[in-house]
Amino acid sequence: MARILVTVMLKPEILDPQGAAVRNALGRLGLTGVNDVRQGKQFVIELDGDLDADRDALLHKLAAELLANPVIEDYRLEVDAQATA
Amino acid sequence: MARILVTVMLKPEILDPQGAAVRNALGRLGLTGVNDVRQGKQFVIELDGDLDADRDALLHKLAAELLANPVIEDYRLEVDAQATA
Amino acid sequence: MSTARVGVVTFPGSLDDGDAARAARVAGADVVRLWHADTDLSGCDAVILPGGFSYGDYLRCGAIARFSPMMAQVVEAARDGLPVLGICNGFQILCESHLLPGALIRNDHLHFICRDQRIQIENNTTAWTKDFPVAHEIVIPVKNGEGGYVADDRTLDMLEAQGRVIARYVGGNPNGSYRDIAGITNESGTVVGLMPHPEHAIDTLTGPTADGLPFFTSVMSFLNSAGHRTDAHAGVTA
Amino acid sequence: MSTTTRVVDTVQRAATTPDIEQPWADLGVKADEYARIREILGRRPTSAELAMYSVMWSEHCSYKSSKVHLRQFGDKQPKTDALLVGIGENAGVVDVGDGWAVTFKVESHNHPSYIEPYQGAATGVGGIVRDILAMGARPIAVMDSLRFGAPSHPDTTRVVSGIVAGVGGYGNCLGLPNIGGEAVFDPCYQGNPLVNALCVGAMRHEDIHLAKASGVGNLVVLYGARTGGDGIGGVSVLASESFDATGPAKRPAVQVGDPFMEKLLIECTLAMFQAHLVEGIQDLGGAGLSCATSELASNGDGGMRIHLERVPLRDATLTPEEILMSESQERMMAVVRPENIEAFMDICRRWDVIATVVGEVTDGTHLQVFWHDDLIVDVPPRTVAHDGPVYNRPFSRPQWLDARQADEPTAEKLPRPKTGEELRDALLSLLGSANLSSREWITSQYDRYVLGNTVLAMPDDAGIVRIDESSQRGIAVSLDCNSRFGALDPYLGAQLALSEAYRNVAVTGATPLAITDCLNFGSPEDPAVMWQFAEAVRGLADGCLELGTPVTGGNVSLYNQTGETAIHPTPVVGVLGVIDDVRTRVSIKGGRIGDVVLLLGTTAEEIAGGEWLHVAYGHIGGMPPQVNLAAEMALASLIRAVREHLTSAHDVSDGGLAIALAELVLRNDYGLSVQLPLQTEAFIALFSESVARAVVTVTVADVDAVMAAAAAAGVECTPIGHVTSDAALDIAGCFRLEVEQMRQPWQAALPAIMA
Ligand SMILES: Nc1ncnc2c1ncn2[C@@H]1O[C@H](COP(=O)(O)OP(=O)(O)O)[C@@H](O)[C@H]1O
Ligand SMILES: [Mg+2]
Repeated sequence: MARILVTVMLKPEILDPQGAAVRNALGRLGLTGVNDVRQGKQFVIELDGDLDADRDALLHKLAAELLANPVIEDYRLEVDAQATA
Repeated sequence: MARILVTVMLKPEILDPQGAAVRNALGRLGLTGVNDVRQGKQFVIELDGDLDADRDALLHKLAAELLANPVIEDYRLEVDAQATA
Repeated sequence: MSTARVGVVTFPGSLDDGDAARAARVAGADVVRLWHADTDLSGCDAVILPGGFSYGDYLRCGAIARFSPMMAQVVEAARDGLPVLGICNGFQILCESHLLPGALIRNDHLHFICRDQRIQIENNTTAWTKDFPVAHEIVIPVKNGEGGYVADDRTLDMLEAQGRVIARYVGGNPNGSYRDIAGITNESGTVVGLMPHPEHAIDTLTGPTADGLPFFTSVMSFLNSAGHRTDAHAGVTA
Repeated sequence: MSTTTRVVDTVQRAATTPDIEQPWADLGVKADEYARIREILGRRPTSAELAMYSVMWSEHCSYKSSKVHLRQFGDKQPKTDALLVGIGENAGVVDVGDGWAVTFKVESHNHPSYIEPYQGAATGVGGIVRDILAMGARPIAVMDSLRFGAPSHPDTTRVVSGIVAGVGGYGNCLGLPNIGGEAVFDPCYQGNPLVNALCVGAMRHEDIHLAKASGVGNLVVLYGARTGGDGIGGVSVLASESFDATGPAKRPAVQVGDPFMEKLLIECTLAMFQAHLVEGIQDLGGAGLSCATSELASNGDGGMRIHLERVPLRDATLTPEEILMSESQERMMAVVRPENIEAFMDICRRWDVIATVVGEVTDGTHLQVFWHDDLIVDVPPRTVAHDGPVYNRPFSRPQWLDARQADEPTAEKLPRPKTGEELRDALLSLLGSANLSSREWITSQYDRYVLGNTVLAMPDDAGIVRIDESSQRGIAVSLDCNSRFGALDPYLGAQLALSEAYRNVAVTGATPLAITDCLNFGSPEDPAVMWQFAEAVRGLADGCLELGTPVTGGNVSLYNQTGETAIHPTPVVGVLGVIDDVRTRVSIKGGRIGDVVLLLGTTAEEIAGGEWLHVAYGHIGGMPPQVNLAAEMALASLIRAVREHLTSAHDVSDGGLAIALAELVLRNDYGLSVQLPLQTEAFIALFSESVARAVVTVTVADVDAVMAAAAAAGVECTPIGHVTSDAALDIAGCFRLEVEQMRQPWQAALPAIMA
C-alpha cells in the first residue's frame, strides 16, 4: 500500500481571499504578528500495491492537471513513507 | 519569522464527497488501484518573530476551534523548520 | 402586551437578512436589525440568524461568524431560553457555535443547488414550528452549497430518539444530508436550525408557496403564550 | 531578494531623453498611435504614460474599430422621455415611473472565461455589478447569456462547469438573484466561449451618480481590495525595461474574484450614497487605475493629482506602471469633499473596507501622477480617455454569403417529417437537444430567490423583479440571440435578436422600454467580419428606432475567433421593460383545465436558421425568418391590453409552436389537446420560427373578449385547442405524447453532456 499526499496551493501572485479571511480572523482572535496566511488543499491518496514508475508518472500528471488548476495553482507531491508499506 | 502548517482533514467516519469525486476522477483518468482519497485543507501561516510559548498555545487553540471544526475534523500542526528562521 | 421584538442579525456577507426581516414583519413581529459587531440584543424576544455567506464562508460556513461579539450574546441568551432560528448560513453558525450538534458539509454532488423542495415538518412543538399541523408537508426553496447535515451515529440516534429532527427532505435529498435531515432543534425546542429557506416562501408572488410563513408566526404564538415573553432577556443583555 | 536599482522614468527624464527606445509595439501600440502620443505630449511618453495610453487605446477600452458604427445608436435614437442617462456613462439609466430609475447593462468576459472558466465568469459578473453600482444604483438582479462549443467536444464540460459555477459562485455570494439568461451550444464557439453578464440596478432619480471629478480640492479616494499584479501580463515588458539585471516577478494574467469583498463594497458604497458623501464615482474594471483616473478627470472640470505610492498593494514589488494597469478586482474610486472624508472613512471602517486618499482634484487641466516625489504622468486626461484612435476599418460583404443565402433548406434537399410518427420523433429530438432541453442543470446552480422580489425567473420568458414593495412596480428583462440567423444575414440577425428579446418581455405583460447589447464578433481586421459587425449595428439601430426603444449602452467583444474562423455574429440583445403592478404579470405557469389555447400571430414557412434544421441537419443556409417589428409591437400591446384575461402566456420562438406547447405542458403538468390550423402543413405549423407569435391560455368566458381585442389590434388569433387533465400533448391527427415521455429526454440532455 502506498499513501501519497498532494498539496495544492494558489500560486503566490494569485489573490487568496480565503487565506485573507483566515488571517483577519486570527488577528481578531488575538494572534499577533500574523504576516500572511495562504489556504490550500491537501489530498490524501491511498493506493493498492506500491507506486511503480508508471503510476508515479501518471500521478504527477494528474496532480498537475486535475488536482491542481495549472493556471492558478502549484502542487507538491510527497509519498508518506511511514504509511507506505 | 516562523512558518506554520496546519492541515485539517475530515474525521475518518465523516463522508467526504469531494474526496470521493476525486477518487472517481482519478480512476476514470486511468490511475489504477486507488483505494481511497480524502480531501482536506492546508493553511500556511507566516508569523513575525518566533513562536513563543504563548503564541504557540493560542495557535493550537485556534487550529482546534477555528481552523478545524472539532465535531467533524481533526487538525495537525507543524512548524516548517526550513522556512522558520 | 406590546408586540414581540424579533431581532435579525446582519453579519458581513449576510444576504437573506432583509428577507428574514420581511417575513418576521409579515408574521406581526416588531423587527430589530442587529449588527454583528454590537454587543446588545436590544431587548429582542427572539433572534433570527439569516442565510448568506458570512465572511464569504471562506474558511467553513459560519466558522468566522461564530466568533462575532453579537454571537457571544446570542449563545448566552439562547442557553437561557431565547428562541433562535438559524436559516442556512444561520444553521451553520448555530452548529459552529455548538448550540446545535453536528455540522454541515459540502453537498454530495458538489454543486450549489437552488430548487423548490418538499419537506416534512416532524416536530410541531418547537418555538418555531408550533403553528404547523402534525406531520405536515410543505414546499419551500432550498439553496446551498454546503448543506449536507452530518453527525456521528450516536448523535443522530439521539436526535431521532428525542424527536429533535424537526424537518426532513422528502421527494429527493438535495444535498446528501444524513437521514434526509433538513432541520433540527435543541433539547428545549427553542433553538432551531433549518437548511431550507422559509423566508423566501411567504407569498406566492415571490416564492413558490407561502408555506414558510408558519415558522415566523410560530415564534409569535410561542412568545405570546404565557411565560415565554422574556423581558428577562433585558437582564442578559444589560 | 535582488537589489534593484530602479530608474524612475519621470516626465523630466522623458523630456531630456527623447531617443530612448520604447517597447510600444509589445504593448500593442501601432506606430502611428505612438507617433500621436508623442505629438500630444510634445515629447516621448514616460513608461507610465505609455502604459496608460496603451491600455486605454486598446480595442477593449477605446472601441477604436467599432466607434464609427456605434454612433448610429445615438444618431438613430428614437424619441423617448424614458432615457435619463444615455450611452457613454458606465451604464444607461431609464425612467421607469414613480420617481424610480433603472440602470442595466450587459458586458462580455469571453476570453478570460476560456483560459480559466470559473474565475473568468466570476469576475465578469463582478465587473458588471460594479458598473451598475457606480451609477448610484442598488444592484437588484443579474442575468447571463452563455455560448459554449459542441456538446460532444472533450473540452466542453470543463468550460461549462467552470463558467456556470463561476457565474453562480459570484452572483450567489453577492446576494443578487439570477433571473434568466441563455445557454447555447454550437461548434463555432469551440475555443471561444461567450460569457455575457447583465446586471440591473434600481435607484431614485435623485440618486443618479456620474463618473466625474469636479470641485478643486476634493479628494480622490481608492477603496476596496488591495492592488495586486492581476491581469497585467502584457505590461511586464515595461517593468523589465525599468529594472536592471533581474526581471520583475511573474505576473498573473488571470484575475481572481473575491465576491465577499464586492458585497462589502456594495453595502459600503450604498451607505455613502445615502449619506450624500460622494461627488463622483467610478468602478475599476479593465485598465484599472489608468481608466478610473483618466475618465474621472476627463469628465470633470479641472485636473487631478494622484500619489501612486499611496495605493495599498498586495504585492510590494509592483512597479508604478503595473499599479496603473493592474486589473485587480473589487476596487472603486470616489471623489469626496474634504469635509466629508471622515464620515466616508467611518463607513469604510464599519464595513472593513480599506480606503485611502490617493489624490485630489486640482485647478489645472492635466492628470498628474506622482511616484513618491517624481512626476511620472502629466497628460491631458481627455487624450487618454476619450480621444483615442478611431479606425475606419475596411469592410465588405463576404463573397460566400450569396451562396449561403441561396442554399435554401428545401424539402427536396432536406426531407422533412411528414407522418405523425415522424413529427413526434422530431419534437422528441428537439426536446432532447443541447439547446432546447431543460436548462435546470445550469439554473439550479443560481439563487433566484434572494432579496425576495423575484416575481419571474427561469424558466419563464423574461425575468421580473419588483422594485417597490409598496406600489408593486417592477421591471422585466430578457437576453436573447440566435446567432445562426446572424450567420445567414447579420442585419436581420440583430433585428431578430431584438425581436425575440422584446417579445419575451412583452409576453409577461410588461412594456418594453430600452435596450442594452453585447456585440460578440470575430476579428475586425477581417473585412468580412467587419461587415457583419457593421450590418448588425445598422440592423439593431434601425430596429430600435422602429420599436421606440433606445440603446442605453452595451459592450463590444471582438477577436472571438480561432485562426481564420470567426464565431457566428452574436449580437446579444437585452430588453428592459416596466410593469406597473407585478401582480398582473403573465407567466408560462398557469392555465386551468378547460381553458382555450390561442395562437397569436401569423405562421409562414420559415425554417432556415431554426432549431429543427440545426438538430436534424446542422444546416446553415437560406434566409432567416422575416422581421416584422410592427407585428411585434402589435402583439406586445395586445398582450398588455388583455393581460388580465390571460391565464398563461408563452412566446413562440426557438423550435416553433411545437416547443412552445411542449414547454407549457412540461411546466404545468396538464394536457393540451390541439388542432393545428388546416391551411398550413403540420410540419410548418409546428416547427416554423416566424416572429411575433405567442401562445396564450384564456378561460372559455374570456375567449371572445381576447379575440375581439386581437382583431382590433390587427393580430391574427387562432383557437388551436384547450387544456386537458390528462397530462399529454395531443396534436390531433399527428401524435400524442405523455408528459413523462417528453420530460425524460428534456431533462436528461444537459446532465448527459456534463457527465
Ligand atoms: N445561462 C442562463 N442563466 C440563467 N438563466 C438561463 C440561462 N440559460 C437559460 N436560462 C433561462 O432558462 C429559460 C429557458 O431558456 P430559453 O429557452 O433560452 O428561453 P427563451 O427561449 O424564452 O429565451 C429562460 O427562463 C432563461 O432565462
Ligand atoms: Mg421565451
